[in-house]
Amino acid sequence: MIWVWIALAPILGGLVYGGERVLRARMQRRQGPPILQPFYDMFKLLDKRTLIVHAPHALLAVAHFFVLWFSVAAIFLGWNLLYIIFLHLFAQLLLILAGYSVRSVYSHIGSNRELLMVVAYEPILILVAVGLYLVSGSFEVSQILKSGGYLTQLPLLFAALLMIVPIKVKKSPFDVGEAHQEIVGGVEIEYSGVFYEFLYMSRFLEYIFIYSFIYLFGGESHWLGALLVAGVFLLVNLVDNATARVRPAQMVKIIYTVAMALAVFNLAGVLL
Amino acid sequence: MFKSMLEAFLNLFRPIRTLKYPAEEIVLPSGYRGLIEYGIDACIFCDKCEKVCPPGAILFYQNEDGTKTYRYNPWLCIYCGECVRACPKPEEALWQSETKQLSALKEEGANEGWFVWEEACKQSREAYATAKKSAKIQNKSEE
Amino acid sequence: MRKIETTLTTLLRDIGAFYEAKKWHFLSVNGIDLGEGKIELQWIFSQYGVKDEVVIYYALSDYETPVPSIVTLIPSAFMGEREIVDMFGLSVDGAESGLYLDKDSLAHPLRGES
Amino acid sequence: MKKTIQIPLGSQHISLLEPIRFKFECENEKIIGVDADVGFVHRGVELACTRSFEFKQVGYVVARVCGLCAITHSLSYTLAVEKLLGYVANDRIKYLRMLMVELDRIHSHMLCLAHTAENAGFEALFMQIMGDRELIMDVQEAISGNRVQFDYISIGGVNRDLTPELVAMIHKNLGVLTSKIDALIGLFDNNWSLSLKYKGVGVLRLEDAYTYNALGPLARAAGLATDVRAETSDFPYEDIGYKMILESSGDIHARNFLRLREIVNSITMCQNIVNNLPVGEIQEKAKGKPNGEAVVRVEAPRGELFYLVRGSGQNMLDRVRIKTPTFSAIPAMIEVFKGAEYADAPAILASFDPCMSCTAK
Repeated sequence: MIWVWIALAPILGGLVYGGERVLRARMQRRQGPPILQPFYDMFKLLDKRTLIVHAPHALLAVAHFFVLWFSVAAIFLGWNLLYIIFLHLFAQLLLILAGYSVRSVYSHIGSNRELLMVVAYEPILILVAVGLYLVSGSFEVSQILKSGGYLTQLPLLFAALLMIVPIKVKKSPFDVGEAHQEIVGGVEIEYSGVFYEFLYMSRFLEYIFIYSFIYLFGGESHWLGALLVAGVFLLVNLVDNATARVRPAQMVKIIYTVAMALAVFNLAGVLL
Repeated sequence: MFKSMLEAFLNLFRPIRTLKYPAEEIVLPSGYRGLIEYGIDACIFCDKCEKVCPPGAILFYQNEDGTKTYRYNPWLCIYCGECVRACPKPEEALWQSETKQLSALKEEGANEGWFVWEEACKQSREAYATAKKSAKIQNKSEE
Repeated sequence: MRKIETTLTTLLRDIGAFYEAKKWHFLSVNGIDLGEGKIELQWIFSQYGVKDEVVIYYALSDYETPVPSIVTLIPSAFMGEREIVDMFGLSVDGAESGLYLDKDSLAHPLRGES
Repeated sequence: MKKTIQIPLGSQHISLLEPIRFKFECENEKIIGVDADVGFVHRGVELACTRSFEFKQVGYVVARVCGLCAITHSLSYTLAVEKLLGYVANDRIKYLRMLMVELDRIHSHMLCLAHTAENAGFEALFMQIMGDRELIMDVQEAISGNRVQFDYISIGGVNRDLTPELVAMIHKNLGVLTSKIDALIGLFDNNWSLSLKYKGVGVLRLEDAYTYNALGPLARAAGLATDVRAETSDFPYEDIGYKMILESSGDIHARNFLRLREIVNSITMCQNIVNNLPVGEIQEKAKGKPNGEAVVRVEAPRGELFYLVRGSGQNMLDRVRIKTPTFSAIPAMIEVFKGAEYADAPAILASFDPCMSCTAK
């Protein structure tokens, strides 16, 4: 059964992404696309002629997708949270490498910014893992889901996690890595056709990845987890529709001063 | 920022503002500047509309017997209404309706067909002028 | 509108004596083809805060004579100068061609038909 | 190794509506040199005006220079020709022309605000302003019968008159818009992320504004008091409540704020025009052929629009010189970009409200 879920993970992510597009359109009082639009887009991308810059560049996108899928699978299988975070970091590095491997200026700037994003959110993710460990006594996802009470003991850490969700799902105010109006999608710019589709699907997986961290805070209660995910989903979209994009340097500054302080303060509270 | 967030949340329950244009027709406001329409019975063939038209969307074909045929290209027209204002008999010979012209199909030859027609009109005038001239000369020589 | 005649040789001196950045707004450089290879060049100014005060310095010239550049006096004049280089095929010191037309275009659209 | 990278912005770029190319010489993301290429959409309008069209038709040709400020183009040309014909329009015509120009200014400023918000990554605000802009577009469509190319002004008058229903509609829509603009003023002032993006970014200093001959909203946001509406006597702007609006800081925030306050001023002017409309004919005969030289300056939404028309008593004109606002603003633009972050470049660019189809004409 769990393998079916793992296999369906990109499709699930696609539905979340499609639903988000509808939600965002409604928040802007637009008609918006149908909920299945991401899949229509994928079929369209399949029809396109494949143009690649060079083979490693194209393969890195594929590798990025599969490593990301693997890390999402690891969450579903209930593995060690630290493994999952570092697997995800590895996937991210593959993408950054792909960005640097071509000569496009936009791609290079995109990679620079992806690196800054990794620098910004990765410590918080680790701290979240440490916080969950301190409360539940284990890094295993399956063990974490067996105990509860995270929200009451780690409220500030949860707030810190909330702050990095927009970075991961590329939403305002922290959508610097994509930044359409500035660098036209960043690392994505040199991809087309099938290989772009892998990047497109890895975006769906990012949704699953980051929202499953939110879900962990629900602990043993599935209802609480689902409620948290739904609430955060709505909140992230509301913030997206109420803010402009900040500069990359400002993003790192905000995360390091506010989110880091919240997380460390909370952990110190739990330890003492 | 929180105000905008509240606004975005409330927008979820408000009606959407975009139009489903190709699926549903747009309601044109009254007084829309639409197609130029022509009434052949009232026309006195003064050619004023042809002369003032900025893009040259009205042309008259000169028939050999001296009459003229009106022709109008709705895809070249800019709907400014200069021709109607220039017309000595507006509302009878030439008037602006409120109907909207649809896009041209390839078969309708909005460009190529019109170029051919322009050339034909020009030639018809030249032919008519030379015919008239030669007729005059003939008349004179007969006298 | 006031029109003041000048010549290409005295242009820099005249405009240098006339132009004050805080008083005059430089509008544009303009050329008007007069036919038979002649051209009238105009430098147009307006005054800040005064009604209907437009001053045009004009000089009569032909297409072969190089036109002095006033960029040293008015830095923003380079756009107008590049435009007349393109449209009339004049030569202005320091102004490149290729603003509207191709860099190596031989056409000078606003030059007379002669 | 080369220390700088060259980042192109355009000629096709998501943040630009129109083809213009900037080449930014950047150190990391900091811009140190700028090169602009504007001639992608050159259509030869100036030439067409003197070779292909008679002077009565040129008004409709120059309106096609630009979609947004079509009305100011045809107005400037018409004024110039009327000066050459020795014709002075009556008050009703003047008022109706002013009404259209001010409505045009409102919607153009709103487009610029929306575009600036979009380039700062604030999509929802873009949608909101564009949605509100429809109020003005509807009014203009109802007055002129067309949505974009109004073709409202012709030599000797205007083409349509106001009806009582239209007056009611203008009052209703302007009333709704006033409250929306008030909300926007609060939003632009208080939103945390917008102030990060706008305040102190893309500053044009007053000295630079003088040196590089900045004009229109760009100059007024830097504190340079220049407005063609106050510098010409073609229209009785003082009678309908015109105020010159100035800001001092010269950054993107000041430009946005200036535009918002100008919209408020324009709404008041439109209401005054509609309330105090003089009686008279809307079309009069202007006879003769243009002879001589006339210059006309009109304050377009983006700044000063300049027309020089020379005729020699024939149907064809000798010269129509069009100097568009963006064309003169480019030297100042280039100056502002130097020293800015590339991440801010799209927002700075949008805050100038550049109109490339005007510039290349």
